[in-house]
Order: sequence, then structure tokens, then C-alpha cells
Amino acid sequence: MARGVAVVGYSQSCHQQDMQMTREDMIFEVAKGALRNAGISREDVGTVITASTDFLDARTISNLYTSMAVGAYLKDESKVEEDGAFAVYYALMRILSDVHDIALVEAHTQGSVVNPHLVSSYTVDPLFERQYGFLNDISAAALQARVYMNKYGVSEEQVARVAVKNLVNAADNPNAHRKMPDLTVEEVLNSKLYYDPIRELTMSPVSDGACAVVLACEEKAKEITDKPVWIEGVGSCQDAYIRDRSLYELDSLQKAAQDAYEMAGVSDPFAQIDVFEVSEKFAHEELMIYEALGLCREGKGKALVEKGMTGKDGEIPVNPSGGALGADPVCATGLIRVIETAKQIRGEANGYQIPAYRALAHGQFGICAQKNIVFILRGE
Amino acid sequence: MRNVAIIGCGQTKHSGRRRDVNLAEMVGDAVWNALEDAQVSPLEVDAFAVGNMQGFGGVAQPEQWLGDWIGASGKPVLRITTGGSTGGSVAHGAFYAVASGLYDIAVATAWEKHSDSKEPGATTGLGHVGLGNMLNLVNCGVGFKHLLSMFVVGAAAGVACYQAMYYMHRSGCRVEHLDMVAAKDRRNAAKNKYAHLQWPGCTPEDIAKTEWIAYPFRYGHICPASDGASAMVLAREDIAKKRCKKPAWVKGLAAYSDEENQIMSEGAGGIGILDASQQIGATMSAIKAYKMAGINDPQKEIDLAEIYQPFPSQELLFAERLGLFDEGKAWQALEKGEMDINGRIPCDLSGGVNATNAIGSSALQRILECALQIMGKAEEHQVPKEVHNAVAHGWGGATNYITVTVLGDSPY
Amino acid sequence: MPYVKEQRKETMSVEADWDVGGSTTWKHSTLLQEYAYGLKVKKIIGSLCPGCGKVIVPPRNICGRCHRKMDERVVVSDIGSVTCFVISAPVIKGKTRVMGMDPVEMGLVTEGERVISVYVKFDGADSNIDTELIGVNPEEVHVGMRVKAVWAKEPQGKLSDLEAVEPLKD
Amino acid sequence: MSSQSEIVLTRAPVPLVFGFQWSVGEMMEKFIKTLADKKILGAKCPQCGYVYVPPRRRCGKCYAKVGEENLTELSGKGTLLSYTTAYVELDGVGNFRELDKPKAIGAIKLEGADSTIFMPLGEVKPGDLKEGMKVEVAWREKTEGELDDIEYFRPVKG
Repeated sequence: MARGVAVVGYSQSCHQQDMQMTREDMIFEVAKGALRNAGISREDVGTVITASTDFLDARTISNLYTSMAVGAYLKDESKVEEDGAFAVYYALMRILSDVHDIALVEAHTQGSVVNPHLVSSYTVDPLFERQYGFLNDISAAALQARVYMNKYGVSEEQVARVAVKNLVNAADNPNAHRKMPDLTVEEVLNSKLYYDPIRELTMSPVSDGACAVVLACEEKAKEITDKPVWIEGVGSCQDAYIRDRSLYELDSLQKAAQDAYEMAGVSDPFAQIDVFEVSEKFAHEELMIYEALGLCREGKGKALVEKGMTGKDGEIPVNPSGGALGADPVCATGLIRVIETAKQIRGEANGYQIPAYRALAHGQFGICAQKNIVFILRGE
Repeated sequence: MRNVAIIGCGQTKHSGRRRDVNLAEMVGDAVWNALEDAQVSPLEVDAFAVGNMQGFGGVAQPEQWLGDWIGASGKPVLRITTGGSTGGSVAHGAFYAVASGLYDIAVATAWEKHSDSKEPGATTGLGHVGLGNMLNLVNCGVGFKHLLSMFVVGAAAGVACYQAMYYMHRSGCRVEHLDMVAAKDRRNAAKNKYAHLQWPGCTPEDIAKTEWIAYPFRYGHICPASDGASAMVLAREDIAKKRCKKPAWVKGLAAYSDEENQIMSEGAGGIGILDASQQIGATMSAIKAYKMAGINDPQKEIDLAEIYQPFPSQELLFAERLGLFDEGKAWQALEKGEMDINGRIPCDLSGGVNATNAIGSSALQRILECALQIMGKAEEHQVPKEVHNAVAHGWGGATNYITVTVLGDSPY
Repeated sequence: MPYVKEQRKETMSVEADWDVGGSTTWKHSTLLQEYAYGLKVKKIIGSLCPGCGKVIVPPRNICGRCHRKMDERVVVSDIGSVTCFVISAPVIKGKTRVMGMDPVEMGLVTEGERVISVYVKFDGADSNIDTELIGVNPEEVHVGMRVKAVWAKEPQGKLSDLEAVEPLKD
Repeated sequence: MSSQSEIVLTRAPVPLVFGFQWSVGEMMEKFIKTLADKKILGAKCPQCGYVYVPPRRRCGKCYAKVGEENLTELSGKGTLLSYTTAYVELDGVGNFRELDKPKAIGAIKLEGADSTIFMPLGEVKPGDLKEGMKVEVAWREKTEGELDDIEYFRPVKG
């Protein structure tokens, strides 16, 4: 990259089913929090990129009435209408192009306003799938899970183990929405069945939540903090529409990860990356994510979980924060992953700290993770 | 910063009802026109920036369905939307993708298909913008008479009506000048094969015959709701020079936000703006974009402008905010013909948003039309002079999101 | 209309609905309610920002210019000036419909009356509120007119308690 | 966290439903109209051979133009790639309704086509669903050239 860019400040809300807060107050809290965490003020910020969608916020032009709350008055502002990780990606481009030096990135969704699963049913082909009316993110994920589990002989217990790992991890994360310290595999397998094999506890919860980060170019980052978290690599990719792509693999994540590794000079992610924060909207997807990230061969994701290698004290810890199963305020989920990796690298993840120098953050958006983005971050 | 240029422009015919195609085909046509214009194969495109106002067409994240139609599968796609200025923000997104060095060739595309909603024109989306606020007003017992006074104005254009009155009060501009602008733009649109309301030989008197909506706006002043898509190919310097005879270089860009300009904020609270035509965000964006482009005196250095003017008053007041005419004097420049094709700074030779408004595509079209003029490809409405610098403007939200883009015929 | 028209093939269409009302629960602060209660006792409440000193009516709890919270409240005068006005076309029975209802039939407006909508900046406020100007002919309306609030006879703590403004007779 | 101003929940007092009518374009119109003759059309890309269901004008794999001359008639039989049993249903306002009788949904690859289509499954007990099963389309009694002409897919007997 022409110019170093680092995360220099972050803040996130306590994600819950219903935060009992207006959108404006929730956004103001995290935006102000990120500026305070970075130790800078609004004057220092050049550009503000927010992430929210019109359907999820129940307001066409969802950033129209919140520009003042996020602190974008008379700033170069834009809005990315998908996961907050893509807002970091856009802010990164704005800094790399030397037009801006410091960016404030904010993302939020209130699941208590409109059910995100209903909105997901509006993203399918309006001329065909939508006319039959049963395809939404959960039913599509169920079809994905069935193909993947049959092809590689993955059992429901192994998928449930992922849910147990993440929801127990979430118990130590003060910002997580769903904390289940004593969860067992049996309890997961008995939770409510939506679309077989997707159950209440193997899919992410509907959460309210917001978060924000401050990005700075190399010179500014060194002035602002002695613990900058450098963005070494980024890669993003969108797969074909669900009718014309394979359901047993995350091809776009493979491509995105490849680009990010290449940029960061990572040849062996298993050895070179100390902690992973991935957006697993469904437990079985975390296994597919391991494979797409090249942590194991095709179909061997189940072995990593079985041997506890992705546990908090395993060789390749994944989602010590609890991941998307722990809290899923849709547009904020990917940005939370970036924050959680920054927390680990800066040694500020008390309660679930993992010694980490280099980390990977992953965001996704769309039915069956059609669209993915990967960041490689490292400490000073 | 790497120099970035526009090397290909593509549009579809914008019209009230494009029922001959579905949304995916319409956007696909725009992107393919742009790729052919740029002589770039879809395989060479590294990244996409896309946008539309999804509430108007009823499909959420439509680019995930129609990505295959525009060659975006297996590629990075960034969805950017900021209300009416979406097209401009999408073009900025594609610019930053290339200027950052991450990608070499990027496609920006934006669209809207209003005829896909059952409600007339753009009422679905426009209604949904302030629906939460309206319901809060109703819950707090707003009087029906008050709603009437809001709707009678709102039906015309909400803030734009008051904004026009502010501008007319402080500048001396009269309703006849709004008729002149609307007539000029519909005449211009007649020479733009992609435009929607094409009225050859339209005169201000023709516009003056149309019924009042609410003083100062008549039906003849108001922009249509169009179905249409537009697309652009941007490339880094060496590729642009190889592939295109006369690329349009993006020399400056800015999109500074202002406070909501529409008398209400979140939950129908108040706002701290007294004069809706002041537009500090537009002033700030112009300053920053010109500084970046190395333009010191826009009145002399800018050769033509494409201004986002769904309402004729906005062509005048934003032309002043872009520093093209003295404060409060744009209407006099209009009278002297300075905004015509042979004038000092021709404005909206494409007919602009007053003649064609597919909300997502509109602000992208402004940049695209400037690029066509620089590349000499504007056919019937090509300006008969060398275009060195052109400025494209877009506004969105409650005229609080402004995109200003300065294009030039040389990167330095 | 002498616009250029062109014919295009019309292919069939498929339909779906979006039940916005049924599927959405918006969240707002109680500030507007607080403002409405003030109107019951003829008080127009605004928020005062300790950062930039702006008084915003109706009140807000965040000042975007200073990017800070503001909890201070002030009462502004019920006398102010017209900063902008818009005059509607004559309201015609059966033609002008608002939220599906006909204002003439409801006796709110006489046939052919022209509604005058104004922005009023009450003395002491730094923002306009939009309301209706009554008691004057459209021709006499001008920017800067001094106006006074018209209060409802039986105020109920609703926004409708501030009915309109009328010219200030000195 | 500073003091939160109390919030008021706001619901629409009257029904508020926006309607949409998406124009389908020529290729999709032909697909829908041909359902009346109990036929399913696909489009074979002249350049790379990928067969799309429903048919379309631009190939997503090699970007070649696909015309009406490339329309192919598919047999209506296919293999079941994946299946799920739905125990809930999403109603129009975002709540999950319990289904009194679970419904089966399948991802089906039609013979001669490359796209996967997603259809309800009928005349089969959820327990009997197996990947790779041969299925066929169950047409509506009176097909009228509408998408509802396809009622569901059922296992091929014998």
C-alpha cells in the first residue's frame, strides 16, 4: 500500500435485543466514544463514512437525519449501504488516495425496528424467487447447510459445537448480546428448529447495536496513539446470485482472503495469524469460513472444531468475542469484528485477551454470505 | 495521489415507463454501453461502485441479484447511497477505488426504475423518507390544518418551494426566470437522445401556461420521475492514456454535508438553518473541489457546468454556490444568455435533472455529461468550444448532501 | 403536451407488497411530546446549546455543530417574523386530497381558498417552524412580517394547540 | 452512558402498504407465458454453453449476449441438490408463524440446466427427502401462463 493506514480508536454499544434508545442517541454515543478513545476531536476528522440500509432503518436515505449525530456536519460524508466493514474499506480508499487523512467510520442497525429476516426476503430476485415467497436468509442458509454437511459428512453435533464455543466466549465479552456461559451441545440441538437444520442457537440473534472506529494515515496515526493497529491487507468480493453459485463453499470469501493475504504478505494464515474474528451468521458457516480462509482443507472445518483448535486457547482462536452468534446488529457486525481484532492487538480485550500481533477480521453481507470482505491487521 | 480519468460513458434511454426491460437488463445495458465506449472488456474491470435508492424500487440490495448482468460476479462491489446525490457518491467511490491504488479499472453505475412501484412518480420512496417523523407528528397531535399546509407545499417539493422563495427574495429573481430555466432545460433535453422530457422549441411562455402547484412552482417547473441507468468506466493514468483519445480527468471532488434543510430533523425536531438557500455544504464542497483541482477563479476557468436542478430555482442558486456567477446574480446571467450553449458557462446542456430524474442515475449523469463534453462525444448538445474544465454538481437528502466533481482535459 | 413520445414494447409485470406500517416500529425521543405539552400553557420550548448558543425549536438533545449533548431548555417568544412563505394554488373540492381526505369537505378550507404556509422565526429562536398564516390576503404577505401565535381555545398539550400565526397588530 | 432520553414507540395508525409491479422483460415474459403449455424454458449461452433457468439476455459467466434463438425447452425433471423442512413461515410483517404441518423446500437442478431453482416440494414426507433424488414439476390443474403454474416438485415415481 502506498501509505500506511491504522485503526487508532474505536467504540461499540452494549448490543441487546432492544437498546431502548433512539437511533440518533445510539449513533452519537459510539461516534463520540470513538473520537474520545482516539483522543482526538471532531475538527481533526476529514471524512465520515457511515453504514446502514434504508430498509433496516425503516427510513429511505437512512443517514439523512443522523449526519449531525454522527458528527458529519460540514465533513466529506458518504454512506455505504451494507456491512460496516465495507465502510472501513471505503474509508481506507479515501485515505490511501491522499485526499483525506483521518476518517470516522460508524455503522448501526436496530433489529427491533424491522426484522432483518423480513428485509432479507426482499433481496432475492423479485421476478422469480420472491414470487414464490419462501426464500429468506434462514431458509437459504438451511439449504446451504444441508449441501455442505452432506458433502463433507458434517454432523449436527459438530455444527452445535461451533455455537457452544462462540456463545460461551460471548459470556466474557461485555458488549455481546447473547451470553451463555454454561451452554451445552444438547441444549443447542434442542433449541427451536426454524428451517432444518438451522436452530435458534445456530443462527445469529436479531440485535440492536452500533459501533464506530477512527482510521488515520501513517503520520497522523503515530501522533494520535502509541498503539496503532495497521491495516496490512484488504480483499473483497461478491459471488454470483444464489441460483448460479455452488452452495457448499464460499468462493467469494476465498478470493477476498487471497487478495488480503497477498497484500499483507501472508503465505501461511494458520501460522502467521494469531486471532480471527469472522462474521458467522450461521454456525455451519464458520466451518465453511475456516476452509475459505485456507486454515484447513475442503470439508475439514469440522476437525478444527472437534480438536478445539479454534477455541480461545487453541492454535488458531476464532471469535473469542463470541462472533455474530454472540451479537448481530446487521450493518455493525462486520465493523465489530474489526474492533474486536483491534482490541486483541492492543491488549485491551480484558476477560478474553489472546496474545496477538497479527489478526484477521471478516465481514459478510447478503444471502448465504454472497459478499465477503477480509482485513489483515497487525500491531506496532 | 494517482491521476484517474473517465474513459467510457454509458446510459440507457430515460423515460417515464421502461416496461420493455426488467431492472437487471436496464442496468446491464448502461454498463455495457460504458464498457463498449471505453473499449474495456468486462474481464478487465477490477471493482464496481453501485447505488440506487432501494426503497423506490422495492428490491433490497438489488446489486446482489443483478450483479451477474453487469459482470460483477467474482469482483469487489461497493454499494453507496446518499439520497439524490447517490450517483455522484457512487462516482466518487469508483474514483477513490482507483486513486487509492487498490484497483486499476473501476466501473460506477447507478439507476432508478420508478415505474416498478405502483404509486405514481416517486411517492413511495419520498413518502418513506420522513414517514417516521410524520407519524411522530401525528402521535403528538399535529393539527390536520397544519398537515394540509405542509402537504400543499410538500406535494410540490417540500423544501425546494421554500428554498426558491428564499432565493427569489434575496436575489430579486422572479417566477419568469424559473419559467426561462425550465424552458431552456427542456429545449436542451430535446438535443439529448437519452433525456426524458424532450420539448423542442419550448418557450418560457409555454411553461407559464401550466397550472400552479404552490407559488412559485408550476407543474411545468417540476422534474419527472424517470426509469433509467447510467454507468462510467474510470481508469488509472497510464491505462486511461492508452485506451482513450481524450479522457476526462477527475481533478477535484468533494461531498460536504450540511444540516438537514427540510425544517425537521430526526423525529420532527427543529433545525438551525434559517435560510434554506444558503447551502453552506455546497459552498464548502465547491471550495474543496476547486482547491484540489487547482482552480482559483471558477468564473473564468470553468467552461461548462452540469447542475442538479429538479427545480429550476436550484440551477440558479447552486450555480452561484459553485462560484460560476456573482452572489444573487445568476438570474441576470440567465437573461443575458450566459448559461446557453454559446454563453460564458453553459449550464445543463443535457437538460439536467429538470428533464430527466432517475434518482440514482441523476447525479452520475451530471458527471457523465461533463465527461462527454470534455471527450467531445456529446453529439447534438456538444458545446462548440474547447472544454478544459467542467464542474458537475449533485444534491441529495434534504439538500444536505452535495457532490461537486471537477473534470479536466489534462491531468495536471 | 408537445413532448417527444416514443413507443416501447410493454412486457408483463409481477407484483409484491411491502407492508411498511405493519412491519415497522419506529423509535423517537419524547422531545416532541415535551414541546407539545409546553404549547398547552402557551410556551414555545427550544433547546439551547451551551457550545454554540443556538436555540433550536422544537427542541433537540444533540447539537451537530458542536457534536455534543444539550439538555438546557428555554422558552422563546410567541411573537416572531415571517422568514419565508409559500402560497398554494386555490384548493378545489375533490381535487386536493391530503392523506386520502378532502379538506374542503371537512370544512377546514373554503372552496377556492389559497393556503398560506409560512416559516416563522419566533424572537429568541435560531430556527424556523412551519405553520399557517391566517387573517391576511395572499397579496399582503411579505418576508419580515411581524406575526403572533394563534393559540387553540381549549389547548390539550398537542401540537395543534399552536394553530397558526396572524399578523401582529401594533 | 449518559442519560438516555426516554423513547416513544411509534406505529403507523392506519394500514400503510406500498405495492410494486416489476416489468419482467422479454425473456422472462416468454418463460412465464410458456408455463401455460406446461413447459420450462432455459437459455443456453451461445459462447460458453451455460444454461440459465429462468432464461436471460446476458451470460453472467462469459458475458456473451443470449438471444431468443438460444431458448431451450427443459424436461421439467431434475435432481434434488438440497432440501430443508420449514417449521416456520415468515409473515408479511416480519414475524415467524409456526406451521401446523412442516413444509419441504428444495434446491433443484433441472436436467439440461446449470442454474439451481428453489421450489416447494410436495407428495413426500420430509423424512424421505434424500440428496440426489429424481424430482419432477407438479403443474397446476389449469395452467394460465403464470409463475403459480408450477405448484411444487415431487419425487419421480418408480
